[in-house]
Amino acid sequence: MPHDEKKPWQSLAALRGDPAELARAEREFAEELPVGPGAIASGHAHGALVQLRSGGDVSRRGFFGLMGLSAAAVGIAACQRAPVAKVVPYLSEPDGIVPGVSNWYASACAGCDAQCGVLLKSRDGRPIKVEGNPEHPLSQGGVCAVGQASIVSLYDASRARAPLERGQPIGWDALDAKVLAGLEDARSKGKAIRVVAPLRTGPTFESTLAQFLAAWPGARVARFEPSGELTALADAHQAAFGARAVPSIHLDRARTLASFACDFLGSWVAPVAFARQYAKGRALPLIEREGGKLGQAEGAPPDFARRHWQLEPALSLTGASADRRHPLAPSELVPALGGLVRRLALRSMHPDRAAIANALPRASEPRELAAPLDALAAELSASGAQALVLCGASDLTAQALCVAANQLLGAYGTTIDIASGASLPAADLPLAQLFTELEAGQVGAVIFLGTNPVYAHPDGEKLAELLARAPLSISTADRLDETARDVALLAPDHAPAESWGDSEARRGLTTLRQPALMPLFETRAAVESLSAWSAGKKHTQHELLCARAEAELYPRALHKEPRFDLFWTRALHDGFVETEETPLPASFSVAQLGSLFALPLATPSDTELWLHSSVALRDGRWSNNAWLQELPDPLTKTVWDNAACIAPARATALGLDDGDLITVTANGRSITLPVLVQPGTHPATLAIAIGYGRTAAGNIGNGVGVNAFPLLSGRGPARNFIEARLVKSGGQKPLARSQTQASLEGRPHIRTATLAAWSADPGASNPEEEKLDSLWSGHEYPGHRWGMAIDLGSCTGCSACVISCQAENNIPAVGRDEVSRGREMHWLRLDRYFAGEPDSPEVLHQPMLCQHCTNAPCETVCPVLATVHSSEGLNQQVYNRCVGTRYCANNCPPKVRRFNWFEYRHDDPVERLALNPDVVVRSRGVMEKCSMCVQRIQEGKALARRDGRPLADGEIQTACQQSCPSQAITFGDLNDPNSRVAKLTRDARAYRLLHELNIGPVISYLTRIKNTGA
Amino acid sequence: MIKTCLLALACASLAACDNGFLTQQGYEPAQPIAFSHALHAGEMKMNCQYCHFGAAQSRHAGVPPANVCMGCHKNVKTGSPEIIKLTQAVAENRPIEWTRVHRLPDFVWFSHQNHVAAKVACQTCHGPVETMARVQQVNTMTMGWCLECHRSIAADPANAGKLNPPTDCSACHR
Amino acid sequence: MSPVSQRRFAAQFASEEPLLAATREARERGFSIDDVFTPYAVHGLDEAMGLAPSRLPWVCFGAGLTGLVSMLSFEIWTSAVSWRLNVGGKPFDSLPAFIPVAFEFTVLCAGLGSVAALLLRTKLWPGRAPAVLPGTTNDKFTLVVHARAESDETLRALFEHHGALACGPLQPDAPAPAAPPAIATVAP
Amino acid sequence: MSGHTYSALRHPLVDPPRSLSQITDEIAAPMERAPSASFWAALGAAVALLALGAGMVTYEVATGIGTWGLNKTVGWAFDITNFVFWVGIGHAGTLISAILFLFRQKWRTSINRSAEAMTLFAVMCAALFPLIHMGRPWLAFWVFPYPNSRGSLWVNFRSPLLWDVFAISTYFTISLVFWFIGLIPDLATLRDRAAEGSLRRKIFALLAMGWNGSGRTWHRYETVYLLLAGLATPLVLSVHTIVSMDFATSLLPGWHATIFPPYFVAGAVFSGFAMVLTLMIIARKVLGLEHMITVRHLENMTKVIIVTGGIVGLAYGTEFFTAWYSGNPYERFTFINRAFGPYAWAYWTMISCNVLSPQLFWFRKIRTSPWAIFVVTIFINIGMWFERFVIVVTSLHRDFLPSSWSMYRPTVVEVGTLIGSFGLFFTLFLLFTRVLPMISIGEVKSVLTFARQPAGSASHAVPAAAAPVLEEGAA
Repeated sequence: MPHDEKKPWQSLAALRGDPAELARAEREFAEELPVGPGAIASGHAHGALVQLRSGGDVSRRGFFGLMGLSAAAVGIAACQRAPVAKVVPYLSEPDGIVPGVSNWYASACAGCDAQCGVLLKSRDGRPIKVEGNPEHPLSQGGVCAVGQASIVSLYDASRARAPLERGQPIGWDALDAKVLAGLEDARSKGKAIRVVAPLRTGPTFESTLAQFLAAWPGARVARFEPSGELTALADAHQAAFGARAVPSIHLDRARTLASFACDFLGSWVAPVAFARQYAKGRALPLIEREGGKLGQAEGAPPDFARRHWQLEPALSLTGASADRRHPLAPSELVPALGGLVRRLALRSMHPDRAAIANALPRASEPRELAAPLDALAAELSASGAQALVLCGASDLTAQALCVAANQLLGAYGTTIDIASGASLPAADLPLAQLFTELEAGQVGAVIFLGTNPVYAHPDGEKLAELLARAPLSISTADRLDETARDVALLAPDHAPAESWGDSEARRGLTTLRQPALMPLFETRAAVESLSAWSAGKKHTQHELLCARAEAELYPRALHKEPRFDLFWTRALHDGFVETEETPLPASFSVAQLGSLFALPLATPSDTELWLHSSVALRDGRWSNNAWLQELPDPLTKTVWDNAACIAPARATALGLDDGDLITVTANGRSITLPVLVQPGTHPATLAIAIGYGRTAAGNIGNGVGVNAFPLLSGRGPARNFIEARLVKSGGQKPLARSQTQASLEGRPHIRTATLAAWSADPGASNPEEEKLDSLWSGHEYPGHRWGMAIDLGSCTGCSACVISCQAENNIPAVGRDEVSRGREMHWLRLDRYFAGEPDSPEVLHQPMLCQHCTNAPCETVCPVLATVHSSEGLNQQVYNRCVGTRYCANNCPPKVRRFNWFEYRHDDPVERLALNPDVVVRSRGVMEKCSMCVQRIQEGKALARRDGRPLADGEIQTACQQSCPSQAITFGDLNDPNSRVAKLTRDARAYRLLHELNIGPVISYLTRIKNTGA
Repeated sequence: MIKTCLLALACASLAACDNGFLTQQGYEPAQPIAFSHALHAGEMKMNCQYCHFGAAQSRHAGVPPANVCMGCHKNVKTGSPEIIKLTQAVAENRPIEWTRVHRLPDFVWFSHQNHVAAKVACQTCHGPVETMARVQQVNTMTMGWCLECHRSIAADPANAGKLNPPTDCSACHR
Repeated sequence: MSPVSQRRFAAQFASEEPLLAATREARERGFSIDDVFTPYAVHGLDEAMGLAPSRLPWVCFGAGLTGLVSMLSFEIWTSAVSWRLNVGGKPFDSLPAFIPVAFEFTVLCAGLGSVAALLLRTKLWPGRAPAVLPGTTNDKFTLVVHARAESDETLRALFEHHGALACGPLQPDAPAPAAPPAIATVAP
Repeated sequence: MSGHTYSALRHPLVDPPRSLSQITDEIAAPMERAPSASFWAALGAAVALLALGAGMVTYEVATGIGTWGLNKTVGWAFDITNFVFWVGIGHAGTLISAILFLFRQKWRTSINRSAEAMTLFAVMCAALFPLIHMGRPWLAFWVFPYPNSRGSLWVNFRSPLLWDVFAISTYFTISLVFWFIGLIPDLATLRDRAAEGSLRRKIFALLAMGWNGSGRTWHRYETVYLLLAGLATPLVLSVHTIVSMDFATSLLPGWHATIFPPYFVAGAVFSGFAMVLTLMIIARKVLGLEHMITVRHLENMTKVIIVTGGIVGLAYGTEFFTAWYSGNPYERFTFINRAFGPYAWAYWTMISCNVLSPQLFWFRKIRTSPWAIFVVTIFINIGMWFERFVIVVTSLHRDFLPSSWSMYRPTVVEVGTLIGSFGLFFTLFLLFTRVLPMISIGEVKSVLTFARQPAGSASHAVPAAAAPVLEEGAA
């Protein structure tokens, strides 16, 4: 298998490891006495790692693993006394750390630019879990898959461990000396000093950058955003309002929502916050049903006018949730938007309606969209200010048209707001110009601040060559990535969880980042590097942050505190600060906006490339993350690869089938990748996810999929679509997919109804369960009876729960080959089905996990009692009793049991730090499955018992529930009739999977309600 | 055939372990520093949790950090050779590697906190530590041994409503 | 034993029919049959020898019953008394599910029990090596009766009438059943 | 009177007639003459296969079940298929030796010994698979209820897999005992043939346990033999019933069916007889026992095959009817998928081998030509393996939730293990033909006169008999 060397997750690789490694790999349990943290706390980062190896060979599984080799070995080995184990206590215990007790630190997620507020669960000094910060105004407790998985990126073995010069270790002082010398040299020679910074950073970062620029006159900053979506958005708003900012959006206020290829639930701007708003806006009242009688509605009645339209080239997570969805070609985006604006202008009373209408691009929308656009325009203008038009394309004209549409609707101020938007730094130097300067040899020094244009810029290859012409080139990447490989000096940045920082989520809301562990390696925060390279005294990141906070946040904070230190303590505890801010100065100017309409349009063609971010990998920043690579794409269910999605009709026309290799050519560049026949794709569209095909991401991400960025126009990623040519290049690359069957075969596992039908009968398409007879009387469950309810109406399929579960329960990633053999290990999976027309199908998502059946079929068949029921109604799986007959899995109707086919590796001393010490790491040959986070249940009960109080409803949250951005999952005690879960279970929408088998699941699903229909 | 015989041998010996013939009972390793519980906990009647303060708040009772010892031994018996080992370690900022006496298998989740909260005396499991110059594992610490206690306490009507130690698998195996 | 019973007279036959006839007649004439040695199970021989039906079936029944009862009670004890585990919502004492194992164990005990009884009762166990009459395990059928010296002639006449290959008295002290020298000497 | 019936309508079971001592000589001959080259060739081949299998098993145990083609949906495939297949093979042995004995079918005498041996070896092969299919086979002993330090944690007597453990081990023990009891008189015969003081004699003496052919011993011996036959008969039925319950008591469509017990038992007898025939036809040729394992024996067995084959065919039909009649969508889908889904090839292989090919036995010509029978039985063996494969895999790979549907493809390791099990089987069987009488000497003698005029007088009956007596007497 070619992947072995690259991916330790490749099952068989475990065997290839040398004996010592094997022995270590056998550790069943990552728990360490506080050696590591102790060492970390006393500043011996490496000491920690050395220590962590100890004990690897003392576990029982140490010999069980090797045992397979000879049965006799077992006999003898198993009866030895346990080898000597050491206990290494702290010398002096650091404040607030009690070995075995978790601490929680409020911080900011760095998964994407949304910068959600998170809580880092830190055990014995090492973060082991990312959870949402429920108090954070925007994310409100949700975290997406990327955020969850960032814990793996923190312990990524491929991170740079020290500053490097051309790959060779070099001390920080030496590095700083070289940098300063180089900068000085550049200044003296009058050569340019250039910085390539991310588009969206934080205030402190910006101010430090400003200091740097001040220190080096003539130095200029180029901003680089791989996907280009924020750039387009901000540019459009700058043109329209003169304010270069990301507007703050309130989906919950939008009654009519028109989204043009905008994947706001999946990857656009701030998916978690949007998902929360979206779910809030569409929440249905709870109506209990008992023996056909309906109870009182609990909660606000639904808004029947509320409808979400999605027009997009390829199926997106957002499109999957839409009430109405229409495929359109990428090149039709602008015409369609134009058509919409024209229609709105006719209906609008807006003073500038005429001006806008006249400025509109001439291209008229495709005929088949005329009718939908009429209807959409009607609904939008009916909703007026409570309507919202969004566009996800990083295309300036399209974004400008969106602004126009919202302006005509008067949406600004209600559903979308520029005044409270998060302002972005003014565009200083276009990246294109840096190229020319480099070519001309005018650049004396170029610094890449955590940007990786060599990979993510269409002309990255060219840049790689040009970099040689700069006397001084530096990168602050956290690893030797594509760009860092080609620069002279690597000044590795901390991982987010190791660093301080702040970010402006929206105007007046600052999210604070605080570290949860000492740096694992000899890295240094980028801001510290910047300040070190600026003139004057160098500051630590903490100093820089505090200084800014004291100067700017403290005076204007909403929560007044008598002293700054009190304020600061509170701020760090909360993880964010709200300040009184004057609204962004924003005045609408139609002229400026109109000028954008005039931009050249994409030429329609029969093959148009549509590049989009995938839910898991986004722009490829975290490609070296096995969890994200193995997270099945919510829509294609592929893992470890990106494919070219093509419409079924087109595929048959071209004689293409899943896995056939094609060569896509655009701008004279070609890539070869497998096709995937994906319903809901526009016939002219070829949809490819960006973020793949990294060459220097690390041992996991390298060579996974193909890099699509080079196909983009040379003008930089201002557009994410372009006409292309498609050639069947022959050959096959079978895709690894976690689910191959797309149709439900008419089975009632997922129930759906229209809002109209539901309002007529809350139990629509969900007949009440009839009582089934049983031979047995069953068992009593006094005390607690745990159960769960999953609202399919809220679930968007974003898969945050999958990764959350993986992080909480030490679930291994097994690699492409194993997944293609149908052996992925996820305890919680998201089933995805298509229904209806293949050109724009209805997409059904269903989180599938152990149903903890009351009459569990798996339990009856286990010969050794390795899976039995607990007194609280949980279906327990006892790994250390399991002999691995797999009978239970065969007899499990939803097939949610997972078998350890091999010894999966958990032996990397760094990667192992991510393991949760409260959950056993399973050995080869045993069955495992969802435990409903029993460790959390026990912990919650223990806490309540210690405080001598009854357990409160909602106090215990399962991992999946905690991170769910749309709060679709509810866990609790079914024995408590007033618990939320008990009520939901009695809801008229509630049904249980395969009830007719009389297995009695304790998990209820709630019918999915959509507002289709006229 | 031979494989089967070997397997039989293996099973036989494993079965033996199963039956608790071979446990760590009586394990009494030498420690880097000859610390005497008999002296501290016995003669001086120091509370167990004075040093093992983790027991009340964490799953681990924990071995006390060196600075806890130094709390007294900065001025008490500073001359004794054993104490000198300690002071040296602290001086060199070198953690002390104690040899672990009580060690449950990796797949067992045990919480000192829960047991302390339930007012289980340390001696119930660890034996009369206050009489031991060198700590020894006095109990088998097998699953059956744990269950015995859990069951008898649950069965005792005197504990009804106050204590109900779980006998669910997931109480210890998760 | 009385000296009478010790003196025995043997006759050897080449096939089962004459043997059966001779045995039957010998018994009718009031001779007591000591034993008959045959290469295979001759049907009707037991009746001819006047053997009572074996009591081994009772052993079989007893062993089986013990197996059944002990296994059933063991199953119920382990599942419903020793450690009550909720398995798949089934009652602790899921009697129907216990039947198969109980049945198998019944058969096992019954089978092993009766075989053990057989081996003990017939003194068959490794290491036993009683003298065997020549040809018995190949193609000879030998009848041995208790007889006084004076009845020798009667017997000889009787057996030769039935086509005995050879016959004659066995040595009183000969370890029964040992080859009578007579058989070797007498010509057919 | 002795229980023989003399009928002109009946065919002699031993043809042409033999004297008692000739029978002894002929049956003992293969053990006493040096093995032929063909024997060595056969044994070599068998051992080679066995070695292959051993290698595969070692690799699998050392590496993990992942070396097989199984996945999250298909948790069983070759492993349990082979298990059921071999258990089935085993059943014919018991059937022939026990049930035919109860029915006083005298023609069984010349085949029951090797049939029983086949049972033992087949059960050994079968038992191997539940063991190695475990993820942690080194903990297999956990399936036995023994007092332990876990307080005590017993076993789950509700699990059909545990029933299997007891069924298979009981079945093996009883078959072994039954077989050995049957051997004792023959062992005595061999003991007395062996040269005085030779090692051979010592060994047989030890095994024969002092058997001296006493009428009283025979009397009790027959009783116990009858008892064992009486016990083995329900046992063999229960064993395959329990094996079928592995599937029947689950709730998987395609497994959860009440007809499984009879269906499986019939299938077992069906496949077992096929295997007996396959072996017998080779053995009688190679060891020159045509006159004891006569064409008539073969013909009788083909008749059993027609009957059981018919039952199996009926069961296939019934399954489909039930699925349709129940109206259960999952059941219906499973069977449509079975016949027309991705594994249809396996299904139709099964049908053509198990339902169609036995119909050839309606023709006397085929019924009485050993080689034709041989070919058909080979097909039946294949078909019956596929029957189990179809039941196990096609039911699993597409069950309730379409999201978890998947395909199963066997790996080299699995195929190698299957081949290895045949290696084990044939190795043991070949060795058996060398060291023990593969036909029951005693029992064949007892049917020597079957369907023949009885000898007027002993001396005429066996003319050559007198001389050896003298020799023996002198000896």
